Amino acid sequence: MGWFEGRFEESVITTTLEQGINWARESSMWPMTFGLACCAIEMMASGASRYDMDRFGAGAFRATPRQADLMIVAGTVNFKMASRVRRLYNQMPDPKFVIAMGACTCGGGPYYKYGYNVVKGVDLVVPVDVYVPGCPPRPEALLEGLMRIQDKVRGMKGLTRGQPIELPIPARTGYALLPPELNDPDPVKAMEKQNAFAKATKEKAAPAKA
Amino acid sequence: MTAAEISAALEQEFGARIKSKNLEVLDPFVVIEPGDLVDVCRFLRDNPRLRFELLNCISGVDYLERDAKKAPKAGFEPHVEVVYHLQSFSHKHRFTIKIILPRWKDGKEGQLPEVPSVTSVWATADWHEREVYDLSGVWFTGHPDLRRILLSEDWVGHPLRKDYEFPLEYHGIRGR
Amino acid sequence: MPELVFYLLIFAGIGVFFLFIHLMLGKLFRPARPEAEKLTIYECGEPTVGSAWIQFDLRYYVVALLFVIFDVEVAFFFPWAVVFGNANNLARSDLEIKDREAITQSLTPVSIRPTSGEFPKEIDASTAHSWALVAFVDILVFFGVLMVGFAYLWKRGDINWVRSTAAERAQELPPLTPPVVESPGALVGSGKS
Amino acid sequence: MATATTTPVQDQTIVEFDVRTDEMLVNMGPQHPSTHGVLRLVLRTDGEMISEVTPHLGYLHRCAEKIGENVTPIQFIPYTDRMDYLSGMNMNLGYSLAVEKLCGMKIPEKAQVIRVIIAELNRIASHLLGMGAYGLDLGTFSPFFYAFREREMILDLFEEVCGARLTYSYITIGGVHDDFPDGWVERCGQFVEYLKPRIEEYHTLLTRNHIFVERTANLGILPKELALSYGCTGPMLRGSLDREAGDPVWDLRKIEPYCGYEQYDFEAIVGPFPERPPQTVLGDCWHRFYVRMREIPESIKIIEQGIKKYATAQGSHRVELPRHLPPGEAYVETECPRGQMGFYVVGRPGKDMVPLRVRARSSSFANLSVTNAICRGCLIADVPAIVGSIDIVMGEIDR
Repeated sequence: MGWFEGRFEESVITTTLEQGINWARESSMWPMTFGLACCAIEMMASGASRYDMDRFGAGAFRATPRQADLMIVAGTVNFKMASRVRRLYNQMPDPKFVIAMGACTCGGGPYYKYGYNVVKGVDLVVPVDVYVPGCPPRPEALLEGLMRIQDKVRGMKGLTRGQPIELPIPARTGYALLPPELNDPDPVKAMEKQNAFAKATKEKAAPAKA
Repeated sequence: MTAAEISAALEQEFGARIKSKNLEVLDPFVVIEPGDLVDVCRFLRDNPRLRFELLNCISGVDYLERDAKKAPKAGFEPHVEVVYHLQSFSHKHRFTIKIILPRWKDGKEGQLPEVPSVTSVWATADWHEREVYDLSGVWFTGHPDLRRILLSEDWVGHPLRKDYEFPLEYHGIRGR
Repeated sequence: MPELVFYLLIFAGIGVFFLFIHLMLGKLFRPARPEAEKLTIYECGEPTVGSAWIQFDLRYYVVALLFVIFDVEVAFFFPWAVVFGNANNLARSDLEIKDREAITQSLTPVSIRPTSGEFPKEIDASTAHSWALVAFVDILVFFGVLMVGFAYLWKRGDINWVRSTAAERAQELPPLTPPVVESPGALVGSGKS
Repeated sequence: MATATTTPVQDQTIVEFDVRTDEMLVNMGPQHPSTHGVLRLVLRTDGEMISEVTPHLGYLHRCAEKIGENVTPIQFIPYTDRMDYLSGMNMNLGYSLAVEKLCGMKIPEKAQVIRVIIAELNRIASHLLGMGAYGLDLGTFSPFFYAFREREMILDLFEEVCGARLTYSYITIGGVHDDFPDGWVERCGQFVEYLKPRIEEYHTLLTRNHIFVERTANLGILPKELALSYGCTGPMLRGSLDREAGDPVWDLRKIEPYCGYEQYDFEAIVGPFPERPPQTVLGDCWHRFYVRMREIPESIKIIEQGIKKYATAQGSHRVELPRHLPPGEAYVETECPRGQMGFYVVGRPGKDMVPLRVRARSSSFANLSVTNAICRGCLIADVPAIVGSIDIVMGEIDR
């Protein structure tokens, strides 16, 4: 345990100090380059200029686990790779976090049924903090996962005795923004428009007779 | 050169050692004995009219119908085939060689059927044969370094065999 | 003399203090959980093959030596550059008298600094100009001598990696002689472990 | 123990001590910035010189061929995307052609034109990322951003066509999943116009950059016989061919045209290149990189002709699949950005839609097997340059 860790009671000084430390940790979350498969290309795309993870301070992809705080497991982990993933996780300094990026790492993904060699979810190997579903998840989804990690760091209590961390639950409206021609204030008419549109595209895509 | 000419050249060179040929199918092929695979391949590569310099792919195919009901009308009796797809760099024509093997060497479960290795003819056969050994379970005699290439060293069994059961766990990680 | 030593001590103390604070600050606040696996050697995720404590190649020492020589050479440039800069300032004719005196004061070493005023208080532009020229030629000679050494090394081939004639003779490596493998051992049924 | 032995030397002026030094095994292991995925290279090094490189594969083996034996061809299309995830469309195309050859299906002209346009766009995207990653291997960061700027535009075009950025499953058996949305063809034309002047930027950034040339010239030289013996294909082989020495122009789109490629006029890139820097040799890393960069303008030419042809193409974008897969087998190879990708599909004799065996011949698998032969004797820092020039994708190698 660190010298100051968990040694103080909750007080004005410790909370402000913790906020300062958490802010510093959260905005310099260095990921470890650990691209395994297709999700690695989406991770590179989110690191490149258009989606730019560097806005969150997470752009410095460190090659060694020694200098990394965040391990983004991007791609399918198979049995041969599992021991290496575990060893790399162990070699990362604390406090460390793991993002399971992609359906394969969250739960085996498309290789669940017939993948004799695939680990069905990387949480069998390393403790995972945030799961980012998708095959591959869009860069925006990975950035959303990064923000959830930052929420987790913001809630950490480093100095005072370990109170439970209340994680802010992101409010999801669940509404998709439809283009105006499909949208309609009256829900019934909107539903008809959308069904008509769906039927039209289905017929257009239908294959011709052989 | 068309497939008919190629198989004619082969028969003219090897005569009865060419077991059978099938030219009507999409990819005409010739079936030969495992014993004289290396001479046929060397002939195919070095003969000036054939010049098959490129060995594209070696595939191990396990013909087995698993559930007993369909087995009688499966249309083939259980065997393993090793298929060599060749292509000529100078004459731009293709050809296929097949080897029919019993599923297990002289019937004993676990004894892999054996095929002589063609690494002496094409260097690409080194990795392809290691993969066929690793996944389909065919032993290549004379191969310089026959180890598993895709699966881990301590893996048991050959997954592309039709009667392969998926492992329940591996080094403590839940398999199924 | 002790006054200078005193200044030196303060300067070093502040330097170490600032460095020490930043390094130790982290140690106080960050969680420290030294586990056994964490301290294993990192080699791209693999357990290390063989040990690193082996008889290293001599060429590493040769390259290190060359670096040290030319690093020290550059170290000699720094004090010369300070003096050369001041000399160039003095060589400018439009310099005010007050600045000229200050630069002359800083340039003349303490031991021969005149207690009374009879030594010329400031150096005029022309002597400073000729003086800067001399200093420049002087450093060129110093640099030239070392460049001759460097050229010799380069020609002799110590810079590029393979120098020892034995290694050059053994350029073509023996081809891989593959061991022939006999038939396999019995296998425990396919897949049924 | 180090024993000093004085060896007799011809000219007595130099006394040479040959201290016996040990060889060190260095792991360029699964987690390494410049192995383009999870490839592990064990380097046996004598000081800085490499005496042997043993690649270890299988860290991304995802049992694609076992899945191929249990799912119908339409269901297997998404798995072909995940083999070479940098050019998913070309993989779909390869597998679809194999199944169509087995079933004997005739594909309407419009579907063929759409397939050619999309496959060439994907080839450009794949080469761009190959160039960016190769710049990263050699230490320059800016080509990576230049490459991703254009690649994002291509991904936008693909997103309009099939909704996905990386794993499309757009080219299915019988044609393509859906026709182009209206206005897509104009946007594609505008993108191609925008891309043409950009290629000159890449050449100034990397191809004629002195440091890049110093790092890649005369390195990892692959003679033609060695390439053929190791089964290398694609830009890897074309980098070592010499048109003047009578080598055929080895590009499957030219030699065994599929999908209507014979109607497009483009040029397969084979050495020697008069504009090459003096210190480069035929078959070295620079030539492999340069072949890929020269293929981008050729793909642009094909896309432009494809756009013109699309306007007049008749037929639907997709034909129906037959009831079940006929018995028999088919082996089809297509020219993917990394080389010849072959699919060998064996149908079941009974009335069954699920194939008996699907075998994917990966081009990078053969290309990578030559690393040991060409990496021997180079320095440690040159290994990323050589592996980068082979441009491997681990999903395709481990399947």
